[in-house]
Amino acid sequence: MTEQERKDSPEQVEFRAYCRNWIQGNHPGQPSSRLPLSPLEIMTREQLAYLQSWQKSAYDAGLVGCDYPTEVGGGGRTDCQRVANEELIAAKTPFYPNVIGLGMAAPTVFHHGSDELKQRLLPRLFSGEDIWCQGFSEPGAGSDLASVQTFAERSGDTWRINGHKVWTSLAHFAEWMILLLRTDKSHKYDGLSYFVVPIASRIGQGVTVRPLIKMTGETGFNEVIFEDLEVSDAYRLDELGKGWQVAMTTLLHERGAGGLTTPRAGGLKSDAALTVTARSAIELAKNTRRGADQASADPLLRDRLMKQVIREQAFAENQRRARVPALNDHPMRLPLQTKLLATELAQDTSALALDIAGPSASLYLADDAAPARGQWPLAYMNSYGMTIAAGTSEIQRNILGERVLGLAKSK
Amino acid sequence: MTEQERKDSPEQVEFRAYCRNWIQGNHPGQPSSRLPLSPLEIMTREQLAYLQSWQKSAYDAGLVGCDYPTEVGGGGRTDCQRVANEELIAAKTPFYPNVIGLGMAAPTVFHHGSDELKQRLLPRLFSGEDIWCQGFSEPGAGSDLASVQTFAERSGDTWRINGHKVWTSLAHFAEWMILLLRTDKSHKYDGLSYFVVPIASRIGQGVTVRPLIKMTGETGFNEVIFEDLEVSDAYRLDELGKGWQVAMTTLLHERGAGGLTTPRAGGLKSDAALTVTARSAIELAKNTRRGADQASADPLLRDRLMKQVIREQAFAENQRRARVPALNDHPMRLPLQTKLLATELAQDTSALALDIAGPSASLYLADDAAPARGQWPLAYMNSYGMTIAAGTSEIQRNILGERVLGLAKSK
Amino acid sequence: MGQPNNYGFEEEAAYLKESARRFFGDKLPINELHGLVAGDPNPESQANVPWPKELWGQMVELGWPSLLAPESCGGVGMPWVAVAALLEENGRAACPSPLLSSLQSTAVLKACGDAGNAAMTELAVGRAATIACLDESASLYGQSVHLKDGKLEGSAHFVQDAGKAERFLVLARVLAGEDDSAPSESDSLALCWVHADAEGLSLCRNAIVDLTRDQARVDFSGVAAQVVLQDAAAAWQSALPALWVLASADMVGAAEWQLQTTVEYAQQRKQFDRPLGFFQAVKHDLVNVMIAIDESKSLLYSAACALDWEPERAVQSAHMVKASATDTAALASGRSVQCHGGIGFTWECYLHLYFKRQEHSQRLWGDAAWHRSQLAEILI
Amino acid sequence: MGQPNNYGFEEEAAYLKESARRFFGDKLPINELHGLVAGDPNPESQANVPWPKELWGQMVELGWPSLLAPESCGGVGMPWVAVAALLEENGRAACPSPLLSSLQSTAVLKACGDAGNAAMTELAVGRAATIACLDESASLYGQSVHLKDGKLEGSAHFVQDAGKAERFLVLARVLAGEDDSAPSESDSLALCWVHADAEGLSLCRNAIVDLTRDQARVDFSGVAAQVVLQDAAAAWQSALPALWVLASADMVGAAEWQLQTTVEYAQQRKQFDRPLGFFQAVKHDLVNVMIAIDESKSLLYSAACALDWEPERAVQSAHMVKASATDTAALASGRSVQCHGGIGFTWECYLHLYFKRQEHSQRLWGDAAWHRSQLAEILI
Repeated sequence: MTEQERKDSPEQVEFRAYCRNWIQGNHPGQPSSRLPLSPLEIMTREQLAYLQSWQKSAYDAGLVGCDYPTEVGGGGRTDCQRVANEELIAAKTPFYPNVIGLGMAAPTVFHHGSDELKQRLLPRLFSGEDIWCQGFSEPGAGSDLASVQTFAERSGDTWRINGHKVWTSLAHFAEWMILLLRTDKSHKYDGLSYFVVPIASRIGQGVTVRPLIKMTGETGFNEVIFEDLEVSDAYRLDELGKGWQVAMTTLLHERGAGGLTTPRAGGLKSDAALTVTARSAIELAKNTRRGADQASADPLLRDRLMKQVIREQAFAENQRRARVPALNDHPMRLPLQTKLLATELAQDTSALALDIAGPSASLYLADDAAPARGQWPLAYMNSYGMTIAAGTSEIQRNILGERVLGLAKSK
Repeated sequence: MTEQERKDSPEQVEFRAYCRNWIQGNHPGQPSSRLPLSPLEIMTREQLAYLQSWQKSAYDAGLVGCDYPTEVGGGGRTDCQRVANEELIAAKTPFYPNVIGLGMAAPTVFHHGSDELKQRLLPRLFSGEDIWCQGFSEPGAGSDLASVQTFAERSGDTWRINGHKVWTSLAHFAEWMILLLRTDKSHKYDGLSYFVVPIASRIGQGVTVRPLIKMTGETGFNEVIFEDLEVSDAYRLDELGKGWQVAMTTLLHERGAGGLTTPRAGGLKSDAALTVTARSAIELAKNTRRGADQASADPLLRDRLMKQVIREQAFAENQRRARVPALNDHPMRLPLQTKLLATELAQDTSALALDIAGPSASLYLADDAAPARGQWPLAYMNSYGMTIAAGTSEIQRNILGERVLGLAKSK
Repeated sequence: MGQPNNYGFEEEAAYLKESARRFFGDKLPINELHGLVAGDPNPESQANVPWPKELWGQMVELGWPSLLAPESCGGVGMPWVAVAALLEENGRAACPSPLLSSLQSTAVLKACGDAGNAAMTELAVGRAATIACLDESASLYGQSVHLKDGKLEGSAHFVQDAGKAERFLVLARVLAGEDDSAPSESDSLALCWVHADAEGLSLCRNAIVDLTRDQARVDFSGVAAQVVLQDAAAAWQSALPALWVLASADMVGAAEWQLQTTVEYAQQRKQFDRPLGFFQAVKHDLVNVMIAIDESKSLLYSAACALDWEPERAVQSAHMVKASATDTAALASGRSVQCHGGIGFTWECYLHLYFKRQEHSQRLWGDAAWHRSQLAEILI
Repeated sequence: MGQPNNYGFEEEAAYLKESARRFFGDKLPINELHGLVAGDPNPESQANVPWPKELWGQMVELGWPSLLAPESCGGVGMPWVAVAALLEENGRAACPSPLLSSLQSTAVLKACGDAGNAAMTELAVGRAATIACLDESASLYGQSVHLKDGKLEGSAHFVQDAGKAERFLVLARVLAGEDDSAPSESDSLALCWVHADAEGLSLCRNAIVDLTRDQARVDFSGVAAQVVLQDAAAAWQSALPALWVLASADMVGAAEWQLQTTVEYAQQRKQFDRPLGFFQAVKHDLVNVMIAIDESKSLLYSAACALDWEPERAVQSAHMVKASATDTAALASGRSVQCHGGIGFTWECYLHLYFKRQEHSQRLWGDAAWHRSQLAEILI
């Protein structure tokens, strides 16, 4: 019995057995082409189709959205998503493609959307049929989210939207976007509102999606330009002028449990892709020759590897301790560290792997001789996407210093 | 011939030979008691008397103040102080005690004082008969120097001074202080003026010197409290309201060539004291047993030792390169790094030494079994005095970012 | 056997932690501690170690030294996580007492099976004890004290709380043959129990930096020893993880004090018309300290829980926490002084007590690099 | 022989540095470089390495590849500090050309005495050359190509600028006996000069991350070799410091570009109504990068000067600068991207060219830890 299992409720015990059994019979197997490192790096329709079909089958089996009410397409269970995810991880299934939908859009729509919106949008979100993206950052508003300029002008029950969003992962595949915009130019925070808006169905009708290319050469995130996009007021979440509060719900889910970085509603990695862990780096070290020895015999590399092992273990234990109130003086102290720690850990582990690989670290995806098929340099470069997106590491440290330690705001 | 010598001017060649010869016949030998690590840690009158007598004999021989004009008690030479210092370092003589006088007060008085003041004060400053201290920091003005509150009120030709200075090294031995104070409360920068004021001769008559104890347990720096101290307007340097500009002269000498950290007008270490260098740390590692081996055989310690060796060499090469205009894009880029680099280097080297010493690092000055007579933990703690005093490392980085890189002021 | 999600940290452990925090807050406020131990700043003065003896008496009355001992030995049989929590509070208070050493001694005795019971009973009634095991190079395997014909000869180095201990738990090399000079692989190790006032035992007190500990070389000259365990190598080896975990708990608690004290200062102290904490150089430094503490603290309860529930994972968990807590202590010490600026460098500021205690702890029971190298032997 | 205070960096060196900076600024502005090498972002595409060949022609006309060669071989005989300065500018421009490889080849040939003159003369007239010396584990001592009966067999790995080179300077193991399988300590090393179009020579191009270099495995199958030096171990050993110094110069220059570009961005870009550089997290990061660059740059000229004036110090100076420049490159790359935020992570931002070039350079010719370990052998 694993650690998790010992504390299972009767419902969880039963559900765990069900999941395990279902996964055994329905593991999708290896895809025909390389899978990306994470859902945010999906590049081709072929990759997407494989992953969407996997999410749909898992949803149909009841493994996605387990804890949401049945009225919105959920499973109506209590604290069972965790169980499903644990079983999926253990079975090394691929991840779900709709990671922004599951991690950020679903809780936001659920907490702030009308009943009609929830019932209409959430089932296809859970099933992965509708991919979601997030429209927060703008060219002039990266870290300073409250300065977004995308503007919606009202005329009756219709809003006309103009603006420019960047860093919108998955937008080129998305049916829907969660969108933070401005409805009042005279108030910085209270002038913000929050909408869900259609993307794919309005391309050319007010919406342009222009793929940006990452420093790795991969596509996967985009600019989205709105020119007189018209949407109904029914697509608004919560009240007018409450956009900032709604955005906080989104970010709390993003930062807290790390929609982008840790599996939340079942965002799991494929066996085919490299996992950026100390364990993988140790394997690399064992398989890398350094003069007459293995690189894993080098005392300096061993020391650095153990530092990463220890940080990883501490990260896992942080999540565990966060749920023991007697061992927490401030309820947000550990949750607000999650995104920062996970992303910097991945950055340092992949940098270490490059040092282990030595000159072979120069070899990239298309080189047959590349260690781990060139995915280490890819992972290292992508780690900067992680430490920059969704609030840079610097902003995360500000938030921790201000909200947890009570230090004066650095602005 | 050493590197320095090759470029000597004819005057320098002759002076070097003179210095070498004089030092050979006049090296003061070992003192009877332990000397402090630096002039700022002088604790006893006995230590002071030994060092003052040494400075006096060197001054009488023409090795101090060499480049100042003869009218103010100097040697009237050109770029010869450097030569004298090089020879003193090579001969491992003790340092001079009047380090603040030589490094900061002398150039400030020289550039901003009246002829009468210069002729009266500088000779006894060079000879070490008058020890000098510096009154800049206050309890409410550490990093933010321009916010000093010590106030001088004028009545005719007399100023009445009230205020509270801290971090005034050597004040308990000082005859004179260079003092930044406020003569106008309505302008932050233009309300500052700069004086030289008597200390020892006015104890109990408007001046109180209260020794502060350092975290090491050593004395050596002080609070100085002024209560209605009256001084003549003749003690003012430069014009009224120009205190900030005068202070910049002081700080430029402090930061640039590092009055506190590097020998300037002949501030040299005694052979009896530990030198905080990578070389000393290597010696410690060779003399420390780690299981069956020497600590110097440990690959991790070797790596850390070499990092310090490289930083030390780079520090020395920075000083050399600073004098080659073709290899400098910005004239202050290297000089403004000196204080920051020297102090953080010393901090990291002594921290490394403690790790090398292992549990023996717990042993302090009075323990016979302590490695290097307990001076490594002393040096490590004192290094924080260095990274804090005279503009913290954080302030140094601000200055570099703003003055050299042209980034916006962080205030 | 797996671990419970909550580390087995149940109500009684939470109560112990909370009441320990209150106890130290009431009985040993920092100004009183400073007054007691920092009276003589002169760094050249000889070792002289005042400590709050009455407080130790009260701790004994509260049953703290006997928390680990089984009920059969007069103890309480609390889980390791509870004891870790107590020592975290002990570190937060920088309390000078033989509590850590006594609990570490208990940990070793527990590993001796029934053979340790008699000594443990003495500990449970409040006899302060400490472990004497290190040679001059701080090797953990007792090279410098030997046992022959029931007598101890030689010196143990870096013995903690030696001036406070009433009993010494001595790790000694058992000499089989005539030759008593060179230690060899085949020597066995014994654990012995010695009274502090035994004939032939003398202390050579160290003059140490830390003002909240005492440390000595303990010299044995034909000291009659009560042998707890004749063939003790396995027991000693199995007790080591507990020693590391308990030592780490003290560092984690002390680091939290360093953080909170510096945070308060950064909230109040103004520079350039702004609170210090406004400046990212200070803010981010303090956040990095917080992150380091939390990593160590999470590893601490994980390792303590392993001692309780999953002993086969205890060694690697204990290596992790001692490596992590050591780095955390170094970071917290450095940043607390630097962020305070000038005042932080003075004797009158309380920070130096913690700075020195942490420096002391960092290099005891293996430094960070050593623990990582041992961990690598297991994991690579 | 001591070193001159100014590194022997005289007017002609300053003039060369200045004119190189102007040359690259005029002829290879960053947008043109990006347009040339970053046309195909697809990371799965095969190696295909566009480079500005005409520019190389102009560099040859300016005499840059022949700077190091003595006048007797058609060269200029400039000091090492001047060549270091030129390569610093080459790195600042991230220029894709065989300049570094050709100058490194010259460095090795110079160490061969008169035996290297013929090849050096070819280099001096502008033949691009590169060194083929590494085995699969990047060992510096030629384990994987061997010479027997005047023919080369085997493969050299990680050969830089292999696609641009017209000549290969091959370090080969000389097989004495019949057995050609296992290398042994007693094998001698030879340096051979091979035409790129020699029969039996083929390139297996690597698909590399860096867009401003090319790299290949070079396979030799019975290639007739012109032996430059039959017993070349000592010459090879003595040439290594120069190779490290020249490689470091490129990194120092590239890091300065990364710094200046990021500083400009931090001056212009606003967040929270303030320029980015207002925030200490950015400001102090950039200052740390500047400090690192300056340390490396000072060590660079010191080491180059040692090559000119004090060869007995060249080995340790060269270890220092390669270790330092490697760490500087890593820091400058990471911070330049992070401080740029989102835009820094895009392909359209020029930063990635330098990020990748630096990553490439860091692990060539020994990484930082290796150089420190070698330095420790000398100094401890």
